[in-house]
Amino acid sequence: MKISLQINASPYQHQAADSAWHFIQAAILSGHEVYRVFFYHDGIFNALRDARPPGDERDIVKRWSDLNAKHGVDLVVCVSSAQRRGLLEQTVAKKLGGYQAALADGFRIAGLGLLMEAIIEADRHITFGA
Amino acid sequence: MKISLQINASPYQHQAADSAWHFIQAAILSGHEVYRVFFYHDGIFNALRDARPPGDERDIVKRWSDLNAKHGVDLVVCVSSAQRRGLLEQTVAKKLGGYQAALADGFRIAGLGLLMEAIIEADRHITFGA
Amino acid sequence: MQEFLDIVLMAAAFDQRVVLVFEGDGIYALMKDQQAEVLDLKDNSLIFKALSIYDINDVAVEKESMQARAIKTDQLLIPVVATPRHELKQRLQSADQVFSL
Amino acid sequence: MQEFLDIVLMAAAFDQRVVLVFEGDGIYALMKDQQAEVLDLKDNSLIFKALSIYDINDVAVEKESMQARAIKTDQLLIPVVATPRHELKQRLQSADQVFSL
Amino acid sequence: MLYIINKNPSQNLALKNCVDQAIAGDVILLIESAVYAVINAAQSTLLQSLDDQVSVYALIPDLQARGIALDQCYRGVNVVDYAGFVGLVTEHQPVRSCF
Amino acid sequence: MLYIINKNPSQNLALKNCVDQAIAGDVILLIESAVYAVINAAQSTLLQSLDDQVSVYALIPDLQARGIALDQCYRGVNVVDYAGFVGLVTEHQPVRSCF
Repeated sequence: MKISLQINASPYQHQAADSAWHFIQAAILSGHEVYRVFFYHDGIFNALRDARPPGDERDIVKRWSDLNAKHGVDLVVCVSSAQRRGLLEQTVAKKLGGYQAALADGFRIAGLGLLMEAIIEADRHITFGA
Repeated sequence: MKISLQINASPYQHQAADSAWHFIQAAILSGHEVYRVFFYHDGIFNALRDARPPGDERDIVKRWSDLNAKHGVDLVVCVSSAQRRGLLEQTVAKKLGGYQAALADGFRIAGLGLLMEAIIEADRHITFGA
Repeated sequence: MQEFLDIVLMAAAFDQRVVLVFEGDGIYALMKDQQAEVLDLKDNSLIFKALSIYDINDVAVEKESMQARAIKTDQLLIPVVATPRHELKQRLQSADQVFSL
Repeated sequence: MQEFLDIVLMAAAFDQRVVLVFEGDGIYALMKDQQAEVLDLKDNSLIFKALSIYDINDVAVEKESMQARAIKTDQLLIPVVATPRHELKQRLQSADQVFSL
Repeated sequence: MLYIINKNPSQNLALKNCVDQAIAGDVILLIESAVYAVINAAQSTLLQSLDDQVSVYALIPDLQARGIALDQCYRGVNVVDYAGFVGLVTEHQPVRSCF
Repeated sequence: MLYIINKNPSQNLALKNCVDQAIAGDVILLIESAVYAVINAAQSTLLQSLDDQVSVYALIPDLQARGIALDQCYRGVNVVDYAGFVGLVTEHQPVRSCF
């Protein structure tokens, strides 16, 4: 089955990013396809390349990057949520070498259309939030 | 009276930053001193220099900057909350010209000690959260 | 709310059949005379009024929630159908996708 | 929780008199046998066990909340005093500063 | 003690927990979505159960932003603007934000 | 319909609202802090009021992380691990996250 997910909450302050990640691990193990993870609202803060949690804690951003590297899961950050919150104003992003330098490895930036596509294409769309 | 504030929630998704800002306006008008605003937890996302809300909406980050410019209110972003969430990893901050380039005008970065100082020095400490 | 409505409008733009259901205190989102400007907040009532432009005409409020709050449909921003809980439940049940706010 | 405890420890480091009060479901934070590692979450029980190192020895749980949940003090991570609601309320009332989580 | 509550009482129990605890002389200030508590038809039973010696305030701009007219408010509720909010904070100690 | 609830029922009414709505054939899955609902002494009255035809599941790792032993759970509750969570999602349509 094709499953897509939506993450609406920031990492660490809420368990949403953890729950979604564990869910995805189990879904992949069960042979399902994770079609896309769409980061919306404060969920976009899951994509900040420079997050540095204390050494004895899980690195949530890196988990997402690894998920893309190992399983090719499509990680999409909503551009309007991101601009509103200051994740990637173009002028600064350019200094850093474009959007991809503000986002951690494996994430890409796109509009709400990709959320709709995920909802329509996938058999299930599951939201994790605050 | 000396009043300090603490903001624990991200802007836009919660009303905390709005409520605190209106509270501060009234406090200053009533002749009180706003000793410090301490941004903690997801509250640190109030300080992102590059937030670009849609043109027909309030610019929450700019409001804070203006508050510092006009009234000298001390705006302190918690360094451990910020590092955990990816606001200012040093190597990237350096590329941009140090911490101050990641933070909007008027904000400074510091440790929890400044929260304690605010709590001890101020007559009242008011928390706004999610 | 603003970003939730963005999803609603986008779904309509993708020719999805959209049904908006207001239940519990969600009904308050439709109250007339919301003065968002006193707090300089975003005024969502304009979006609600524009829903029909986006071909979203199916807006339901839960009858029981209206009654519990003593709200009449003429106190709301837009024309809505007050629908009993069990009927709403059936409509939700038949949806492919349910988003909650 | 982690960042809330950081405030608690910092207050103690600033020689403030710290009283930790657990009421309602807050009591569950002190339950023994929390296996944070199954979800790879931060294990806060170590911090609770280390409170006395930071000279935080005043930890109270609300008696009524314990009774409502049928929890006994020996099911908790650390020694606590089960205190009736009205006494806790008096202690909070006399505090300079109250932080809630 | 001044309690500040910001969550809608039909979705969150912060107000209920606070009503259970409040004693004579305490003040409860409702802001943001908590102001829905004052609507007569809805949650007034919660506020009715309060001791007479506990006062309840609602923040006017939050009422206005939500389209709640003052004559829809439960009669036991006082209203304040932000200057009044500041006044309550300066008059009471300690202040507890139940967020 | 599969309802997914993640909030503690003593602080938030999401579970209560869902219990009020659920009909025969529906499934309620409790994750994160919502698993506190299964503790016998606490909120079992809420779950008791459910139709027999509505099943309730709690996520095992969330129980374990909170120190809730399986023998503390209300008897009407089933438990699943993340693989079971995925199973519930694939078996039901639509899925409603009540966050």
